[in-house]
Amino acid sequence: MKVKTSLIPLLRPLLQPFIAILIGLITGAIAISIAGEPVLASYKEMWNGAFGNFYFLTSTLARATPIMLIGLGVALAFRAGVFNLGAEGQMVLGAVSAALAGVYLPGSGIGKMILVLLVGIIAGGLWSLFAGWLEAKFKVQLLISTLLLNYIAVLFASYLVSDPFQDKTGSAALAQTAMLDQSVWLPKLFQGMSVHWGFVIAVAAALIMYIIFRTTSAGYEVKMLGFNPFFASYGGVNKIKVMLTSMFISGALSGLAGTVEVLGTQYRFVDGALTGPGLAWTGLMATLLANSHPIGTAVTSIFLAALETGAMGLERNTQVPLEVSSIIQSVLILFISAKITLKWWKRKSKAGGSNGTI
Amino acid sequence: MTTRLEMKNMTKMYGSFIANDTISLSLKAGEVHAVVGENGAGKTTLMRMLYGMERPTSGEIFIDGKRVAFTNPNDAIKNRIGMVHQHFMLFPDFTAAENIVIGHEPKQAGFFNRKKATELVQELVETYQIPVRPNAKTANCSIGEQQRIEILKVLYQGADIIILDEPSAVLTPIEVKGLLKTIRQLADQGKSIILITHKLREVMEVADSITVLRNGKVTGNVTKEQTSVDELAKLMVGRELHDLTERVQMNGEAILEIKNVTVQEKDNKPLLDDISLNVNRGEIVGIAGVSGNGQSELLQVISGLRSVKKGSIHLDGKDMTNQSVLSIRDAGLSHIPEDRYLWGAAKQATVEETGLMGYHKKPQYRSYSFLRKAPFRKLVNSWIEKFEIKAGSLEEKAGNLSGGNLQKLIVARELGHETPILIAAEPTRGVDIGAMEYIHEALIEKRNKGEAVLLVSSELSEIMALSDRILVMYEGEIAGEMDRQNATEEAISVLMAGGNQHESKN
Amino acid sequence: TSNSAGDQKEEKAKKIALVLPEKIGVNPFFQQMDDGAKEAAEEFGFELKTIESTDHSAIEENLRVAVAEGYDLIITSSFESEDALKKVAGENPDQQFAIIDTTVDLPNVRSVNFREHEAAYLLGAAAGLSTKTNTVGMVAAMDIPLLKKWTVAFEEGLKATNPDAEYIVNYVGSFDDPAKAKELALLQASKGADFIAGAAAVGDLGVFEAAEEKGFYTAGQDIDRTELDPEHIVLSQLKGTDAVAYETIKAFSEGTYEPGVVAYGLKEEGVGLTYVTHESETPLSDFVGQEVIDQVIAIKEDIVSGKLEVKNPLEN
Amino acid sequence: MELFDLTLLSSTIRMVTPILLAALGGALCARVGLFNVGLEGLILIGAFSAIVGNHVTGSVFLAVVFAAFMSLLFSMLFAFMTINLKANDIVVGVAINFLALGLTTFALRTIFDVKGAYYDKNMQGLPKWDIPVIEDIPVIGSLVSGHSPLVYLSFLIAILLYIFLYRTVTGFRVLSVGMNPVAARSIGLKVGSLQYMAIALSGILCGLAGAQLSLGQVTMFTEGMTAGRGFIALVATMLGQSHPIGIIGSSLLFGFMDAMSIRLQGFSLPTQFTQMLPYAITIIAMFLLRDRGMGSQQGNQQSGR
Ligand SMILES: Nc1ncnc2c1ncn2[C@@H]1O[C@H](COP(=O)(O)OP(=O)(O)OP(=O)(O)O)[C@@H](O)[C@H]1O
Ligand SMILES: Nc1ncnc2c1ncn2[C@@H]1O[C@H](COP(=O)(O)OP(=O)(O)OP(=O)(O)O)[C@@H](O)[C@H]1O
Ligand SMILES: [Mg+2]
Ligand SMILES: [Mg+2]
Repeated sequence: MKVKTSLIPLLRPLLQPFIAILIGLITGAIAISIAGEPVLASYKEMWNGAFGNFYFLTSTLARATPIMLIGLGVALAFRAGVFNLGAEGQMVLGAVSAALAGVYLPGSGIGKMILVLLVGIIAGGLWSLFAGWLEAKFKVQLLISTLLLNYIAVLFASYLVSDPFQDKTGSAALAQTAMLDQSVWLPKLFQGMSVHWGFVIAVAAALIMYIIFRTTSAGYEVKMLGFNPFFASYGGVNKIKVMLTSMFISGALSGLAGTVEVLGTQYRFVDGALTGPGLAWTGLMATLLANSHPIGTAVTSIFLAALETGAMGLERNTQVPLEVSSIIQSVLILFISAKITLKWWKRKSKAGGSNGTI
Repeated sequence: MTTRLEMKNMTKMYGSFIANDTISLSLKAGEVHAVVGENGAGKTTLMRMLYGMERPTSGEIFIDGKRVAFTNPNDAIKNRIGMVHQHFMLFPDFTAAENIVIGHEPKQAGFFNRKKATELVQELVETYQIPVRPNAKTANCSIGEQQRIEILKVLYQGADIIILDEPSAVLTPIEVKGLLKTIRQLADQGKSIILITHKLREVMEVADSITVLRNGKVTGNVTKEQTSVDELAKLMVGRELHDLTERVQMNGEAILEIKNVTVQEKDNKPLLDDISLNVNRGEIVGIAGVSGNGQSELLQVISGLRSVKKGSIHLDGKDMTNQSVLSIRDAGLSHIPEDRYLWGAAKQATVEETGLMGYHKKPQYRSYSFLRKAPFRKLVNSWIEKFEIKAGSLEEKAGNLSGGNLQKLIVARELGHETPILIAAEPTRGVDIGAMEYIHEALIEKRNKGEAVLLVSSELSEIMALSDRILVMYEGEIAGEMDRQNATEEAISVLMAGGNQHESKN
Repeated sequence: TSNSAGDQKEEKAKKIALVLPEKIGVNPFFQQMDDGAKEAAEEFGFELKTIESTDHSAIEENLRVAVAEGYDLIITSSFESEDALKKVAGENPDQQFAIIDTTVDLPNVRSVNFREHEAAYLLGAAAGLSTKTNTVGMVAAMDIPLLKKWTVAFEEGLKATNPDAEYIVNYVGSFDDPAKAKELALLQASKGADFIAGAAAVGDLGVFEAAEEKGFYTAGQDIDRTELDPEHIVLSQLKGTDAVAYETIKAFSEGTYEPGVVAYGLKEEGVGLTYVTHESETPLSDFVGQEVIDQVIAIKEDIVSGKLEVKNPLEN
Repeated sequence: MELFDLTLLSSTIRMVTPILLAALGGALCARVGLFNVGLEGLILIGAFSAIVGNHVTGSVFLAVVFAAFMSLLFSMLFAFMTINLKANDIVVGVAINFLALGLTTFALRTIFDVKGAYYDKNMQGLPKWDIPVIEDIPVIGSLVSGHSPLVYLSFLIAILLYIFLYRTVTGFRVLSVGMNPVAARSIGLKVGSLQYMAIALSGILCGLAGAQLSLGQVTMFTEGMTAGRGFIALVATMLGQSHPIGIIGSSLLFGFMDAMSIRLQGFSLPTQFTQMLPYAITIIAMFLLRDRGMGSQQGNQQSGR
């Protein structure tokens, strides 16, 4: 009994998305049957594409890695009460800085790998900090400035790799940096599988964030600032400092997301490779679906990644056209975002409560 | 008089918590019916059900003998019920007239006839003798005027039953007088009024009948003639009230010294104009004044939330001018803020988190930046016990606490800092008399320990009861100062209204 | 290994996978490749599976899965797949791969390249000879290295035949924005350009529309677009991705398939220009005229014979 | 190349129309407290439906109506999810963007049997209106005259929207919902209905934006042809502080800077830098506007008790 009552509040943030997935799947099934395809078989292919065997599982996790890191970054900013829509720019700047550091800085091996990671983290963090500074110093609304700074960062990165730092070897057709030296690559977790150490970093980041918010005074300050900035400053929280720190770390996590993509998957910065898949928006969705809960964000990131790898599997192995799988994806997301289940949950528990006392 | 409203066996449950337990109440035309009770007794909850904002778990409502069921405020409004909420429901960027007519706007072919609205409001102002400037932007109106806007709004909507939830809590004494007059007038014109308040003197002045709630149950239903302030208090609190503790003579040195402080925004009129004052150890200094005369700014300046342009602030001999909130708190200041929802708490934070503010960096409750929850929980639980704070659990959201209970939590938190000086701004706003007694006791106790309190209150009786010395603020200046012995309500009122000290002495 | 697998599946149809780096979507380039591959598969009795990649990181994924599912030949395409193919082909030395439109130097990969710059040079030359206002424009998709094969080579051709011509180039900033491409074309027209070439992927449609509205002349890409609006679309730079896909599968079927680099330029008729290297259904516009075509044909002959070398702008 | 000329301005006006229309839609959503990042998808639906409508009915007018209707339908999905199912508005917006891209691509294939783009040379786009007298005025004529009806309509709508919000009763109520939804509910306003109405209008506006894109600026549909205009509209909404006249200003500023950046391509600056111009200028504009319209945060901390 005791255990149960203490588990429920802990599980509640996770429970809601799970029940909602069910409703999403039912809706997705309708979409598939409208497309004239067998529902069960299609879902089976989707499942296989995402988790079907160890290989697919690891590719799902590899895909979830940047989403998770971005999601955590966005979640942190949310917690501090600011809306950081700049994950894309922060990620791209982190990635391009890391790639350039990896190619042009001297040294090799694990020391350099850490250095490169730091460069990526700092670049992303500083870009985000810049938006925070504009807000703190000049009251330039963060919501808009971060959105705008994305374009600037992406264009700037594109300039860097299509002109001064372009890889001139090979076909030289692509705007990209040179390939990184193998010694700075993030090792794969399993031979021949796509998931790399970045995933471990991301999961660790989620756990650390969870612990920070639950148990530290810094986490407490961020949380209170997000809840009510007046209350926080009244209580002696340095509003500007906490906001700027949160923005820095938020951007740093996005920068890290870009960096692990470079170090763990692509081994170089390729113009457009990070923006194309819409990682930033997916990360944002992961956060929002999980209500900015760090562990929840980790879970929803994997889920959203699975939807994507699942859709690839669907595309590879069935006649369901690519577009339909993206329709199914969005329908699923749409329904999972709905709060229907939470309402039901509440009503149920209320009814249960009154029965108990009558 | 005919019975206009009947509520029968109203029950409201939040989860397994019973906020209202089979409450019945009836209201006649032209009657003022007071509902009193401790914080968290369920007064607001009862009214929210009557106004369609909450659905009763069980119970029945009859209007003019007809059974009704409300699903939203619109249903209540249609049945001629109006409510003035404890926290106003106004649109800050709209004018008074716009706020009053919204929902039933005068229109011409779909266009909003603002001129007509102004006229209608002006008419209302005259009919009911409730002064409001129709074209003033609401954000720029005083609290009193905002409340009058709220009252005019329900009158405009044609309400016959008007619910007022703690209407006097935020008003100045003069405004309260005006309000009570208005209430009486409205009743005489045939309106029925439900008045929720903690101020029993007001109840005795204006109410015809009274319902007393405790722990969600009715503990008394009396007419004014049958009862007295003391009896009501006993019904509410369930015990007798005591007199305040004796105050021991103290002659402490200055702990807070404010010299020539000026605050000015751009080229506007200064908000604080060359203010100097001292607070000594073992002393309660009361600041009286109509709200909006610089009290808020003064407190913000002292606590570090606002910077000064000129002048200095010394705390315990250290220069604290324009220092951060944190360093001022560390130097020995705690602060009960005037607006509990804006400054004092975060609605989404839990009770525990709300209590933790200011403690989260203290070594007793933190080791290596990790919070030590166990000792802190013990502390919060001791507050809850001492001040009888009604909270489901430490995990309850602060926003779900009743107004008074949240206030008690904040007071307990700030007293708990045990600093040499405490700023207490409206410390008992919205707090029931039992709790008010506790809080007053605690402040005196603090004084008697040789610590200092700077009390700001719009409640003259509170100032008079607690202060050793009384300052009156008017338009950003200190208009006068007097000792406990020679202070009279009349003298203070004159200063508050902008008269000078000589006039008041006469 | 693939050999033993091949032996066992003697009677079964061999399987070929075409892993595209993008959705077929807006790019006729991939559509053609798919068509060519389908035609060849049908003709030579292969089972063909086309896999479109949803985004950059899906490419590697799809290649790996194709390897795991035991296709006999895996064809992929374009620079976007370069890295992914290097990894996957390196790890699977027994699997046969082909990549179209870029080079991957591995023993089990056949690289099939185009020299688009040769065709762009011809188009530029034709524009230089045809223009009456001495102002020629090009609307390109993005300012990225790859497109220099079009923009730079075009300019060289233009200057070669008409040194005084003014050359305006504008970038849409995206591959899928015909509305902006049209605005850019209108702008160039207002600057006096009477010939504006489209190199903006699907944005070319916007350029064509502008041409129809303002009455200037234009050219399309990859396939013969002149049929769309013979009056204004007077030329088309051609790229035979279908033929190349077809040839690759044909070679695989006939056993002449071998790894290494194959490049298709004007000489191999992998790229070209309407009227110059390929016939067109539409009659030649007077704006260009047979005389110009004849001159351009001469230039083409020089390139084919090696007398004239068109530099690949991507190689410095 | 000259930096400044008339075609620049007239092209600005044309290019800005879809952004302006969508930004006005975004403002309506913002006014009822919803942040609609789904503008991009709604425009795309409009652009596609306009082409389908034209193809099926052969009437440009009906095509525009059909576009508005289809975007309206999808905006109702947004409304239903956010208002009735209390879903997060940003998630729903992003999902709608995905959905719109998938659906239009799929429908392009099923209806027209083409991939990538649908282009029919014989399809009639929106007419260009030459305004009689103005047309002959030297500078202004070429600027103001000769645009599609939707261009004129968009500016007219902005003004009508201004009148709606600040002069009519319903508009007044819409404003109140965004300012303080708790208070609006407490006086019995139908908050849900007002939100539905605002979102519906925003859907119609996005539909018109799409129609202007696919029938006004060009006459074709290509996959993802909105190319980020919805997001620019979002920025214009915020920069214009959700005020119709402000949005005219912010959209024009953005359009003008965009047109400028094209001119700058002729100079030796790398294209990436010229392309940054509109965004950088917008940030600077925000910096200059910073003290205005920052609604007080205090409202959020009000209690319902
Ligand atoms: N939404 C809610 N969820 C859970 N508990 C609630 C909720 N709203 C009110 N309560 C609880 O119901 C009880 C009654 O609250 P109510 O606001 O009616 O008190 P009140 O008599 O108005 O007190 P006060 O005088 O302090 O305003 C309180 O204990 C409060 O914590
Ligand atoms: N799926 C739908 N499609 C179109 N209109 C709808 C849909 N669902 C609800 N509406 C309309 O939206 C309005 C709002 O519905 P809802 O019940 O959420 O709010 P309400 O009760 O009218 O107002 P309040 O939110 O103030 O309680 C209703 O007037 C209804 O007509
Ligand atoms: Mg109350
Ligand atoms: Mg409702």
